[in-house]
Amino acid sequence: MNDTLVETTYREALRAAIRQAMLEDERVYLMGEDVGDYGGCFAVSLGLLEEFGPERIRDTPLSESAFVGAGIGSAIGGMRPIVEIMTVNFSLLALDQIMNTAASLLHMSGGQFNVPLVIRMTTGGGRQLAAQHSHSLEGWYAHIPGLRILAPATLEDARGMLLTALKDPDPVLIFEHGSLYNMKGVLAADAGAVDIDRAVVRREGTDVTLITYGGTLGTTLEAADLLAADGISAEVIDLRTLRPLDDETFIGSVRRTHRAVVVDEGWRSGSLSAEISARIMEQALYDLDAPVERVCSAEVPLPYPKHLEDAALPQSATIAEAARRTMSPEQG
Amino acid sequence: MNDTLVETTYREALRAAIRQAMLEDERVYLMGEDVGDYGGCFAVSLGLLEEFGPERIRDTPLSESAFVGAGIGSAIGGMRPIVEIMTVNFSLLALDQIMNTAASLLHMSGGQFNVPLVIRMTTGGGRQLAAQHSHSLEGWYAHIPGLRILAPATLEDARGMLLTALKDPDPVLIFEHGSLYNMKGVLAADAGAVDIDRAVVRREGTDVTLITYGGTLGTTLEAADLLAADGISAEVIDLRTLRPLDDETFIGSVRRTHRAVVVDEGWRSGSLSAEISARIMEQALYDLDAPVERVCSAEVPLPYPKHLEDAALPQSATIAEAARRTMSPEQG
Amino acid sequence: MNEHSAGTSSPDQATAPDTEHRRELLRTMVLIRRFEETCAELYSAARIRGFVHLCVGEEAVAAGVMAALGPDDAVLSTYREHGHALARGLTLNSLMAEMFGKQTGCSGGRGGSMHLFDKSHRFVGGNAIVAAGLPLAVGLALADKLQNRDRVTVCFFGEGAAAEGEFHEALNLAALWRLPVLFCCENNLYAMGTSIAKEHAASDLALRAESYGLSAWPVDGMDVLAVERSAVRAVEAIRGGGGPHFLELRTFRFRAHSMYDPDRYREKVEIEQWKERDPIDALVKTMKAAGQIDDAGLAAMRSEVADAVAAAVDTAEQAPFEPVENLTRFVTSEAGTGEDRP
Amino acid sequence: MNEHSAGTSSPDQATAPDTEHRRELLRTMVLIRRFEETCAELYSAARIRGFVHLCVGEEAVAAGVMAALGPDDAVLSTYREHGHALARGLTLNSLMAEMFGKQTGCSGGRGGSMHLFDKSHRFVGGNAIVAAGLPLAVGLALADKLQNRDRVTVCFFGEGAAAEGEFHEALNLAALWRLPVLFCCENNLYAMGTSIAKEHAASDLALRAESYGLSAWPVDGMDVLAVERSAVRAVEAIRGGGGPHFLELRTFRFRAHSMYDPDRYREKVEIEQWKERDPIDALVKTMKAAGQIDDAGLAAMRSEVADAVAAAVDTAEQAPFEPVENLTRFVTSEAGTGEDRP
Ligand SMILES: Cc1ncc(C[n+]2csc(CCOP(=O)(O)OP(=O)(O)O)c2C)c(N)n1
Ligand SMILES: Cc1ncc(C[n+]2csc(CCOP(=O)(O)OP(=O)(O)O)c2C)c(N)n1
Ligand SMILES: [Mg+2]
Ligand SMILES: [Mg+2]
Repeated sequence: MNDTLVETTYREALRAAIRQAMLEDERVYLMGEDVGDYGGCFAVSLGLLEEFGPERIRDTPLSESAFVGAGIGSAIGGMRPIVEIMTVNFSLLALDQIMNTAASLLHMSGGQFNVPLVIRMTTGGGRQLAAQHSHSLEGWYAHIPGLRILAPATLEDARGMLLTALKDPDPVLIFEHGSLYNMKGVLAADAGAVDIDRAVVRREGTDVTLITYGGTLGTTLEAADLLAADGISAEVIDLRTLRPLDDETFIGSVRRTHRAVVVDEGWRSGSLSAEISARIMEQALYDLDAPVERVCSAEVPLPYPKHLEDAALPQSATIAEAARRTMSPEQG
Repeated sequence: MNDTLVETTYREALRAAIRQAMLEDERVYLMGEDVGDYGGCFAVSLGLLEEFGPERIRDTPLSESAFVGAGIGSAIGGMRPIVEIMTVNFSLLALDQIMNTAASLLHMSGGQFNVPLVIRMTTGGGRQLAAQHSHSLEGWYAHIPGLRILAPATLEDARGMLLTALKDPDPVLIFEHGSLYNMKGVLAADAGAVDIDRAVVRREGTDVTLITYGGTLGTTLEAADLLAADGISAEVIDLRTLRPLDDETFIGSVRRTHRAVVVDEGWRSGSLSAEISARIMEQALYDLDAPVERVCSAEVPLPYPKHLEDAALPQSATIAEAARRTMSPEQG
Repeated sequence: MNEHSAGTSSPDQATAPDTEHRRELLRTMVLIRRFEETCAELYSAARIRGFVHLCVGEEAVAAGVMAALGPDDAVLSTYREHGHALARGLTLNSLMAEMFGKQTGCSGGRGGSMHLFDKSHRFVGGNAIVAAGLPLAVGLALADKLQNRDRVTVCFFGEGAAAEGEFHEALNLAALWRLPVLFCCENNLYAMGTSIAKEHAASDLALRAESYGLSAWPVDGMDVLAVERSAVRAVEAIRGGGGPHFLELRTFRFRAHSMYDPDRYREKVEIEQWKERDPIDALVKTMKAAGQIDDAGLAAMRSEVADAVAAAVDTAEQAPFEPVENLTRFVTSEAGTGEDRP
Repeated sequence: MNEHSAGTSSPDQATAPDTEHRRELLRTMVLIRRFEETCAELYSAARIRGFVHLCVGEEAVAAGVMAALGPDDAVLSTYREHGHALARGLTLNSLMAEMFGKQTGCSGGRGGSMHLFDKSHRFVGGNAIVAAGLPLAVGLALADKLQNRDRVTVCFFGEGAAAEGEFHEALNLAALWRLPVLFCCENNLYAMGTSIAKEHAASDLALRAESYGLSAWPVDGMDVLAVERSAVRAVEAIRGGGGPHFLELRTFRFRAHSMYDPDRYREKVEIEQWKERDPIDALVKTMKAAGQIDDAGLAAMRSEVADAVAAAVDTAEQAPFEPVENLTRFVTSEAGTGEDRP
């Protein structure tokens, strides 16, 4: 493998992945609102229309349900669509097609019609976009059998997950956190497809396991630094794939550290963090030295002003606090 | 209070509640597909058109998103709509209006526009209706801030929850399990509004707490009988209100029994049962003598044949087994 | 729309009546009728379950449209799809077995009446979400266009479905992208208990479709020859690059919406009047007039079909169920199905 | 549609020009323009955040339609609603404070640019989900009908929104139930970067609306007097029991879709041509010709407005933020707000 590194951003890594996929496989095309003339609402597909033309970089009318359904149909018809939904909140308009068709068709048809569809969408808060553009529903989508849910949190994953997802015979939803698009960093010049089955340890530690994904990985790593300053060694796990969950990696870590904090930007009640906590309960209860803690978003439609939005979202200080609580639990 | 009892069914109890609400409050009206001429897809509103006329028993075209949105608008406009969605799977078509508008409007408007809307829908499996008519998404809906989620499991609650919900200033979703409509029983002649804040103990017990709601309450009570036969005393809790959850009742019970099984017809991963387990972890870990168990639906779009559907849904035998496991846990 | 009015013309204007072909159309309709009446009996006897929607009275639509298609074309249907499936050529045995939820069913038994699928016939299924098939049809047609395949995708739905937002979005996409889709709107005047007058402010559906820029016209859905003529014309136009077409097939269901439905919302007389236009009787009349069938021939056909359906019931009853251990199969693809990640 | 064509006629056909009234229309447009240009500056200076969508160039639509409404009528808008809010009479201070996310904002600061609300003006808000306001408008009008209130509900949305399923569903409901709704489609030819030709197979939106059975016609959205005349006629017809109406207001946004948008998809010349039809300049020209304003008067108006906006900025900056402890207020109603359970 070639180890020259290139400067890039999360946005550019996504674009490079789409471009590579389109060059490698004629069946791949990108479809969604403003992916073409506009260049993508977050400029991910900028320049691709010029390179691939309007048939493969396909602007759609405002019709989330129909163009997601059309993506499903074209996947059945032999194409490998990448459907872009601008923002997770708008995906609710296409949820019928996603759950009742994309996720169910293979089963309903007794294995005859698989749906090799990839849907990309922006998720998450932190940009003061208020109550209809800021939610984190990827953990909620992870409830649906038949879907694979991915949350790229790094440049490598932004570059590589899409390529692997396009090889998946079944529907894959990729959630791109809006606050990551401008994230800068270096990437191997020959970076490409990555595994989409396993969680990974982003930072090793021995005292407490911090489990997170997507937009809160950075915040959680900051929290680990804060904890290190207090002499607490935190292991940080990036789930990467929210469905199916890779229990082995996070359970294994908790067995070593005996403590866990789940960080999830979703609303607390019924968030993915609850599923993780329940699985630790089921698989590692006797290894725990303290109750599993959860740091999630406040249960409120996100407000516009920065001070309120910050208060609603997981922050490194609150994560560190939760971790400290696990170090000295008051026996209930 | 008058203690004469009347024979009735879950369906008739729902109808009586709608009728009473419409008689008591002119602002109340029922709107949905086939609530009028057809009499309701599950005959809940049968006869109400003749009594109240087409303005208040309002048949709608097939337009879930628009008539739910219209229900929201009319609630803001001073009405007290009861919107019926035939089946929970179809509600996905209206989820944008439910989450992005009904649940968010009060907050986005800084407290100016509350939405006194009640949405009723059928949920659940067990009738061989296959993958697009059988799911149990009420626990999934319970993730959404701004909504109150109700799951009437008894005749009293079928008769009473709607009346209280209609007095709520905010949106309330009522999930009626399809297998309950024909449930027969007796009800006080003057039965009426009931509390919609608290869970209740449906059967007292000392060894293990079985926590459930809606369509699986009956199955869970059967499981308690099976356990009693083995000399295991199971307490059965009916959550009734899935959002906001009444922690006090189920945590209190677990503190006494030291063991819990959560029974939830939703798909296991990310179901409400995970939230319950996580809350027990957080609030009662040191009271537990065994890991909290979950009995949920298999993670599969429900198949048509009875033997497969039965295998996919929680059954009394599997619930009893899970409870027995909590009595003799293999230390991890 | 006037040049299309032949679409509603009477059978005797049919060009070059072909006895064999008409006998096939007749047999298809007789088969659908018999299959569904058998399903009704089986349902009443609780031998099949779930929701079952019959198309009795609407057989001409299924038989006529399918006669215009080739093997590579795709078909999408609804929960009321027994007729479409049989007319498309799915085997009687695989369909009856599916009604029983058997492993030998066209969907391996997992679908039941509302979810009949058959990849080998490009029958992309029943669909129990009203209007959900329209966007799928747009996508299948888009795939054909992008792969330069000369195929047509046919999508059936009811007049009630035309009120759903997906109808609007899908027709716009199909017209905007000039995709090879034939939209077949089965206008049977009722959506469950809701009459078209309560469903649509503007109830001329062909006109509504035309307003999106599709070629659209109404067809007498009780006349299988008229249906076939219109379908052939539309499919030829689509193959010729004429873009999406829309047929409003005016028909009626003789039976209730589903086996659950007491049918309180329709006047008996309305049903009786439509029954006088029974599509099977109508074709028989035409064929008799043309000397293409006689009572004996008809009786023979009916008994042959009855035997075939009865045999399919026996075969289905003897067929095995999917083992319970296989419950979670087909939630995601297995090695071999679909395409796998390396 | 022809009897309506006066809707696009030239200003000089206007009946009884009223100087005071025209000065108000002009001031409203000047105020909107100044408010938004100030927002643009504040945004560039990072003093306000989030998504901000300006309606510069479209002021005549807001000013003209609102002039036709009474205080009991309801207004629903989009994320591009500064102009609608100002023209509806929401206070400059409450709007500017909302841009800053302050407690004194019209939505208590929680909404920001995309979520301006004011119950006292029956301004049911900005809405950041395209087309989501249409069903709400249908519901508000239904509430008025069921309570026999003589009110009209006006709903603004763009031509792009007309491609969404909710447009179809909502127009059908409004027409089917003959509800008092005025649909105001602001056709500015682009939906973000998507031109109307790529958005709609059939792009005559007034005609599309008419196909649902609504009265609909196009209006020159750059001519505030024409907009007002059409709005008045439509509102009168609705109050007279004429059922829902639809205006296609042909206009153009002079600036990018949002402060994020580099506006790559439009030719500069197209923008320049439309700027020659600036609705403010157009009204000034008409008023000058009629001797209703002169340069001095105009300058005075502009500086009075500029001072008012500048003052609103200062007031907003000094206003308090909602205390963080109140984060979860208004997720559900508190005693006092709305109606409470006993
Ligand atoms: C989205 C959705 N809403 C409601 C239903 C329940 N439902 C099933 S069929 C039907 C009527 C459909 O009428 P139409 O489209 O005219 O087709 P028909 O049944 O008359 O053939 C309804 C309301 C459904 N299956 N899906
Ligand atoms: C359901 C939904 N899809 C997409 C978006 C993103 N978006 C915001 S405005 C817009 C364009 C809308 O165009 P139009 O309706 O013509 O209104 P205009 O912005 O031109 O005033 C889009 C795509 C959204 N907010 N909601
Ligand atoms: Mg119908
Ligand atoms: Mg526009």
